[in-house]
Amino acid sequence: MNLDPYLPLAIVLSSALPGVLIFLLGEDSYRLRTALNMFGALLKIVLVGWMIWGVFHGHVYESRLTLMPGLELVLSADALSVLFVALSTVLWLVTTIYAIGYLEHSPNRSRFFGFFSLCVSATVGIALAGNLMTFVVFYEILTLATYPLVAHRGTPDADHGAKVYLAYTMSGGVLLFVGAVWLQTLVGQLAFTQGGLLGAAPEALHGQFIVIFFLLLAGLGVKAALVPLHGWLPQAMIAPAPVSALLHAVAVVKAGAFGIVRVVYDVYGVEFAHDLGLLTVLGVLAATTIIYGSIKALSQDGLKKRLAYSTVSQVSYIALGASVLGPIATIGGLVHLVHQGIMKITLFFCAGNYAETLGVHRVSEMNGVGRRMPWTTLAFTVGALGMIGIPPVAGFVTKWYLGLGAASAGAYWVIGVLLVSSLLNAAYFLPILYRAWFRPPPEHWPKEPVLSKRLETAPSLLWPPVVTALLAVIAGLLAAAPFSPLEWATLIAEREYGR
Amino acid sequence: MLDPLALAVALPLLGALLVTMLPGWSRTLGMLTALATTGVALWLTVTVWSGEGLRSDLGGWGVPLGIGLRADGLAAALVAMANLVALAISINATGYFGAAESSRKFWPLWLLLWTALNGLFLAADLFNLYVMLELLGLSAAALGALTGTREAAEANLRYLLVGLLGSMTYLLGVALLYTAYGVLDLELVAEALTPGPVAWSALALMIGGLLLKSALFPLHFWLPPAHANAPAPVSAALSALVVKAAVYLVLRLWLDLFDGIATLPAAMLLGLLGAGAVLWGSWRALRAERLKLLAAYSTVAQIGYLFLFLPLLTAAPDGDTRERLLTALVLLALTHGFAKAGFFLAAGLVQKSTGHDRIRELGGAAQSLPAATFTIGLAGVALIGLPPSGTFFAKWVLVGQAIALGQWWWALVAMAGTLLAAAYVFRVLARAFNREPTPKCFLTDPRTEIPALLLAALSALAVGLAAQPIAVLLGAGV
Amino acid sequence: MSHEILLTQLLYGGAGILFFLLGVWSFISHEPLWRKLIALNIMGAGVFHVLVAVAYRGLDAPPDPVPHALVLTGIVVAVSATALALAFGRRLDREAPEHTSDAHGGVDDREDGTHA
Amino acid sequence: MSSSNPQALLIPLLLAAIGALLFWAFWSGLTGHEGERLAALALERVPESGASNPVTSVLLNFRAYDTLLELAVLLAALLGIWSLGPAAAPYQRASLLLDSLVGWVVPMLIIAGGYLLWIGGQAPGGAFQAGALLGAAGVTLALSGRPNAGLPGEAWLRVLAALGTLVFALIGLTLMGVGLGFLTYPPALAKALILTIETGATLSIGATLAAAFLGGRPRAKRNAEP
Repeated sequence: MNLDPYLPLAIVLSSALPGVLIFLLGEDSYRLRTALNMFGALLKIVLVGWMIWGVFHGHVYESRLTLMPGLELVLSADALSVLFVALSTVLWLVTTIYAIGYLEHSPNRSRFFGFFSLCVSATVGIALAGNLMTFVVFYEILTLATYPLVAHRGTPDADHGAKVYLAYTMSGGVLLFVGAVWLQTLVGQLAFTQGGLLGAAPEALHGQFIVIFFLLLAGLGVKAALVPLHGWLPQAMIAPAPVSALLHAVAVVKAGAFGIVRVVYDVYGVEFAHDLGLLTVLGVLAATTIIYGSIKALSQDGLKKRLAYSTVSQVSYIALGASVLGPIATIGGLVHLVHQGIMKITLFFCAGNYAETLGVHRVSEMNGVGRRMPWTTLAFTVGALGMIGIPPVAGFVTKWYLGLGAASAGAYWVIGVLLVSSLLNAAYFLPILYRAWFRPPPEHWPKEPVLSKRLETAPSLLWPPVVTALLAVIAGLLAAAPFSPLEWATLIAEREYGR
Repeated sequence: MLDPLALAVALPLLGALLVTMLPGWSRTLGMLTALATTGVALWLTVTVWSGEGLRSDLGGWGVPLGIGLRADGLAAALVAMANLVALAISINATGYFGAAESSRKFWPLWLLLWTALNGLFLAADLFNLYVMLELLGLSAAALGALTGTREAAEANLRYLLVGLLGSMTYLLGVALLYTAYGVLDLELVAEALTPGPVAWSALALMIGGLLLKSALFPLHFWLPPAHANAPAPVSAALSALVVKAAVYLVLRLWLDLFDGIATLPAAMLLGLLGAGAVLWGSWRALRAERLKLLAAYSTVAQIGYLFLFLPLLTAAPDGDTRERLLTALVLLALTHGFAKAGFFLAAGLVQKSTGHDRIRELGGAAQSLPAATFTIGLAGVALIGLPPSGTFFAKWVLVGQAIALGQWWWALVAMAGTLLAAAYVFRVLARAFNREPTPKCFLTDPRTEIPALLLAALSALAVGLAAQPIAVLLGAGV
Repeated sequence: MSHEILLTQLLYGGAGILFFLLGVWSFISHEPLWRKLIALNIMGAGVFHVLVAVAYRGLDAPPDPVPHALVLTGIVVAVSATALALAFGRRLDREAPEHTSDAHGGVDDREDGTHA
Repeated sequence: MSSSNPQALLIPLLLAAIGALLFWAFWSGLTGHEGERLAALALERVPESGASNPVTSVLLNFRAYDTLLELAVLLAALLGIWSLGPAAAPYQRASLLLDSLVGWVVPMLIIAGGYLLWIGGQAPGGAFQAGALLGAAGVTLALSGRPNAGLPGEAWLRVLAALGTLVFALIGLTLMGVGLGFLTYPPALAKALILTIETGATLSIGATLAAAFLGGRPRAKRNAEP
């Protein structure tokens, strides 16, 4: 029996079904819940590994459900989706381990882990969506699954943050919906196609295509936190650290950026989008966001808020890569999808560790944390240096390719943006590192529960950031190795440009 | 030779008579009847789905002398939904009313209401429809007043009177049609009907009367108090099924009887009222202070969506487009039926455990009843129109066809309604997140919670993905 | 069709339509329950008039039994509805409105349209 | 009703316009129709129906389904009335003179009802007219101060109220069970079946109307009446 048509579906369900079961568990079933979580995460890794192997060898995996003629839900695997799937699967495993430790004594864990699993299922669904409608379906499910995570703490702040989040994402969702439906009435079912599928449409439709692009961009830009649609992101910081990690590195923000990449490359086609003048708009928006986010980050004292604005800025590198015509910039943007994820999740894990272990929430409280928590701070340092773009951490590779791509496309202003943003990155990260390593620690930390006898903090909190920091270094050092993110992004770019 | 059409009406009637005579056995007999009737309804649906439209001539006289029953895809789809919902409501009611005195009052009236629903969906005779409408209206008003409060009595009296006004108006239309065409069978009248004063008057009278019963804005004023003050299982039936039955009849008459008589401007008018219902109903739901009142206004809005389809259906060319629109319309109606019933049953649980349903003071209740909160959440997904609920795909078709047919303004209405619905649903759900102690288990009272949860899960997860079988069902039949 | 028959039908049926409209007018312009109820019964009588008029086929031919049967059925249905409505009215008369307990439920409910 | 209100004028005007339209429709319906409507067909098949009165044929045979459900409507009304609260306080016991008159009238009404039931097969009459007379007998008893209007206690009253519909439905279902179809009477048995159904219906209608007149839940205790 050929199981290939069921593989994409199985990958989505491998986290969704455990999620549903977890909801039904009693609050005290700690072991069963952990077992379900780990089972789902590991099973997903195995399935994704199988899929990567298959896609590399040219297998076609496609699950399809027809609703009405011309209305189909399609999950399929191409090189781009595999990139995103692999990222979210690996980081989900790490985050789950982290979250189990982080939430050990907090209430409502069944609800939390249930939605956590649904959130990843939705992300994987977004990655595997084979047409625009399927993408919208999972994109909206993601909104739904993340709302309870943001509201999880139940404080007035959490309530407010969740409402803001919802207001932004629901409005964006409606715009995306209208754009997608409109496009479908013009050109029929929108299966994602390498090289795009609008280029062949009659010229009379071009005007509508431009309007639709803005509708889609508005819908996707909300989640991708493009300025001026980024307002929800700093508010959503109120969520528990694993959620922030997930929102910023894997799920929400990345889903928006991934959507922009899909629309530019596989719906419009990058060359057609360029011809319509849409890439310039996207590039300007992305550049503005990069600079704006970095400047805002400078003045934040709350560590997570500073990281949030850093996310606003960093995610737009992906959109920036998509807005420059030419394969090299494309590679830079795509690879940043992965690199930013690994690095940013490291930073959020570390921020969570400081908060849980020492009660440190602000940059101004971080004096000397490096001596108290050397491993965590080392991981944080790797993440921060990567964000600035210092070799050999992965962030350097991104900026190198983006700069090279811009130069070869003649878009020299992009290089300027990269330079300014790197300087700003340094300006808001280096002081933190300085404080952490070189300032003397205070006599008493704000709080100091004993989480571990031998280690600096609980093991399930310590290992995840160390592992992801290591991954960030490996992704940078071994960028040229087969199956590295860079190689995979190159494969995608080759297919997009039809070489 | 068993006839599923007649059985679907006769079984619940028989059950109603038995529980009237043996009130001490009402729960047992009632549940047996509910199971048997649902079984027959599903058998009927599967039969139609497998390609045979059903028709039977009661009394063996045949039309035009006798009365016929028939089931095409549209009828079968609604019968299946209505009976599944009714079964869930029945199970919930065994827990909700318990063995108390109110249980004895509930069961016979409830089974009569069920009789009327099935009879109405399957009727093929215009006068018989009038009798069914009255049976539905009377039993619904009596059930709605079972809470015994003054508000409930007042609201349901108004509901009864408005319903009577609607059915009298409908009946005058039938009388005119009989005057001109001398038959009462729906198909025979439809064959004979030609444009002219009789057809137009009958259209206005019959559709107008039914609009009153389907609570289309601005004729919705009676609905919110009646639905909000009834006992929860009854509210569920009223909102999910009874109003839906009237809308079904509007659709049936519009598409089958007055096809070719109903003009685009008339359809536009109904669409406009539907748009008003979507916006006004959602707005009032957003402002409602009580959970059940919120749900009732949400019904007003959801009914409005169904009427947005009429101008599109009327403007659409026959064939593919029309079939897709009809599928989407039915998808929306079914999803709303399941969702709203689940919502009301869950609201009933909340009300029972806290003694009130004021949204602002819900706080702890929402968190200590995870199953009820989940039900409201899942039903909310369907009411907003988030995927993978049927509403989402229905709106996809609605918006798409609105753009394709050049009536893009309906798309704006649908999207505004979506945002308003998100606002009123999450206004409730936000109450579920607070610092109250963690509930120990998911279920607290399985007999009342599981039916509600299953209904909501069906609406949010299953109906939308089953669009294709539903399309097959609609394409089948007479 | 003879003129005598048509004329009788028009007169009798026309009166039915008149009754019906009088009922509608009374229903929408009078608030008290019992007036609305009488209005509904007059509307019903009007519709039944129309049906009886249609059934008439002249003095020398038996009338059409079908509309007669419909009218009989209709009368029983109308009686049932009237009885239930009267019982509702009695239920409301039995206790004066409570202003105390659940105030805002009531206010909120009534806001759009007790006027009907 | 203030007449200064513009609405007060507008509504009658509007209704008059609607009336004109309806009258036009009615006129064109009457004149535009060539055939016999259902009259000829119905009259032609009366002999097969088991009743020689055409209206009874329609009510209990051709359109028996309508009648079955109409009985259900009546039952729904009664159940609704019961669910709304207890019966009203009984009337004052009648004076001797009135009481003896009632003792006369009630048996007369019952006999007349029986006659109407029987004659319904051939001439105007039938279950509804007969039931109405029985109901009137109950009303008379109630007005003369019998708190239960001559009806049995709740348990038996419930049986009595549902009986007619039950007999009707069971006959329909049995006929379906033996392969004839729901409510399809075999011609040979039609007359007997119709009479059975009408007898049950008469009792139920009479009991229901009288119980409805009492206006509320029946008393728990059995209160036998002469």
